[in-house]
Amino acid sequence: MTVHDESDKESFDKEGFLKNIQQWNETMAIAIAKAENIELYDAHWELIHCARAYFQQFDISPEMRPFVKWVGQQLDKDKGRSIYLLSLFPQSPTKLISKIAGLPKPANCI
Amino acid sequence: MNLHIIHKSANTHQSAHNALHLIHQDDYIILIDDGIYNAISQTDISQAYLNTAKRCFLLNEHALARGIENTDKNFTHITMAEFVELSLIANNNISWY
Amino acid sequence: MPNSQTDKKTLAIMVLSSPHASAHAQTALAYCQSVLDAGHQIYRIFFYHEAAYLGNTANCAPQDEINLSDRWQQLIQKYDIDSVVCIASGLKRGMLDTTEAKRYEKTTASLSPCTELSGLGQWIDAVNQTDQHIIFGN
Amino acid sequence: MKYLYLLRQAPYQSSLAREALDMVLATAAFDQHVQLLFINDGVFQLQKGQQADLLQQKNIEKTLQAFALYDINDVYCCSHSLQLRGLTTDNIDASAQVIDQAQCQALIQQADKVISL
Repeated sequence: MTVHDESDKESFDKEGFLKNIQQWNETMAIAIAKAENIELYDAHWELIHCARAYFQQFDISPEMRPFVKWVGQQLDKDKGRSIYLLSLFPQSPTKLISKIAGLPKPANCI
Repeated sequence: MNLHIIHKSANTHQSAHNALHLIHQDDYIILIDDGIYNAISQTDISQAYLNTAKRCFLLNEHALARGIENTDKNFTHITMAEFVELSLIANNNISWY
Repeated sequence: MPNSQTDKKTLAIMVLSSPHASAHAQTALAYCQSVLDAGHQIYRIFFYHEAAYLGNTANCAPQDEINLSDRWQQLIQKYDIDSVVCIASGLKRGMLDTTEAKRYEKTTASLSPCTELSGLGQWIDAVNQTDQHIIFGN
Repeated sequence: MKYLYLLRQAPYQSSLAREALDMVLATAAFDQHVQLLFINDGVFQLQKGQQADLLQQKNIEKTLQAFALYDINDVYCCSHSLQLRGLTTDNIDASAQVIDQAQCQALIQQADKVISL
């Protein structure tokens, strides 16, 4: 499931990425996460805001290793581990977090 | 030995001059594309290359294509096949474009 | 690693120039042909930045001018060379394969099937695996 | 493998400076040892106070701040290039170490792979 319903077609592309990332808000984040079968708790929100801050700060999308380090610095050393990110955002954490946090769609570059 | 590959004319591109700063006394240079114009004899840039690099080459077919014959005799004219071999014996190829 | 039995070497090649912006894409092509003629091996060609356009199948050259994209694609096919158009460079410039065309909801796949879209990791791998690398600029 | 990138492009004239940085970050992400030498107009990438949003572009200065997260710690800047462009160490990012011609050449000599962009 990617597109949420008919009315969302304008806002989201076929893969469920926000077309215009300026439009992002927390309600949208909840909807995107739901489409990915993730219910957002505080621990998720913390990482979502962390990813948005990363993007703001460096003008690049988060990649696994530097982002893990960043999370460790910004939140808590114990959270700066890839296993922790994987437990909350399975399979491909930075891609999923970027999607939910309204960051640019990765170009599959790495 | 590093091979500095100079692609642009010093008359229009600073990169042709910039290379000089990083050319080590053991390095070679080769002029290709519009870099060929930098080999014309009695120009400041041709002398600067000859004074800086251990050996200076130019790609013969690129000189012929441009009708350039008045190159400084201290530049060795080589073929594309020889350029390939030169680039393969270098520690690194450093391109200036 | 260098092959000590022969003096044949492996190369990673990066091209940055589009077919028309400078002569460098043509020089690079002649260089590659010469590498192969000498019996050396091209491990991978990585088209980055403006060179993404060299993967284009849609350009039409007048009959009395060389079609550089075609020439590159012919060389790649003839020698079965591994070649990659950087996916980020390619997407920005409209070089899409069928998967990406679908993904971005575009009607045309303009990229030649003889090359593939992939990431910079393919370039780093190529530089790591080969005896030598060379960049043809823009 | 020790990579040395020669970063020669001014930040906003073409997309090459940005794409060069993408390559740098990818190299580091693949666990290679990365060294950077900002030289020629590339030193303008280190200029403080960039407001690239005025050009609707991504800010190179901001991206340089991510180097530490990628374990890129060997960042050098050519003193000659600064001097020719009327810049001093006060104008540029503090993480860059300013080095002279002999040191620039030595960097090249000791690198396994030199990539000139």
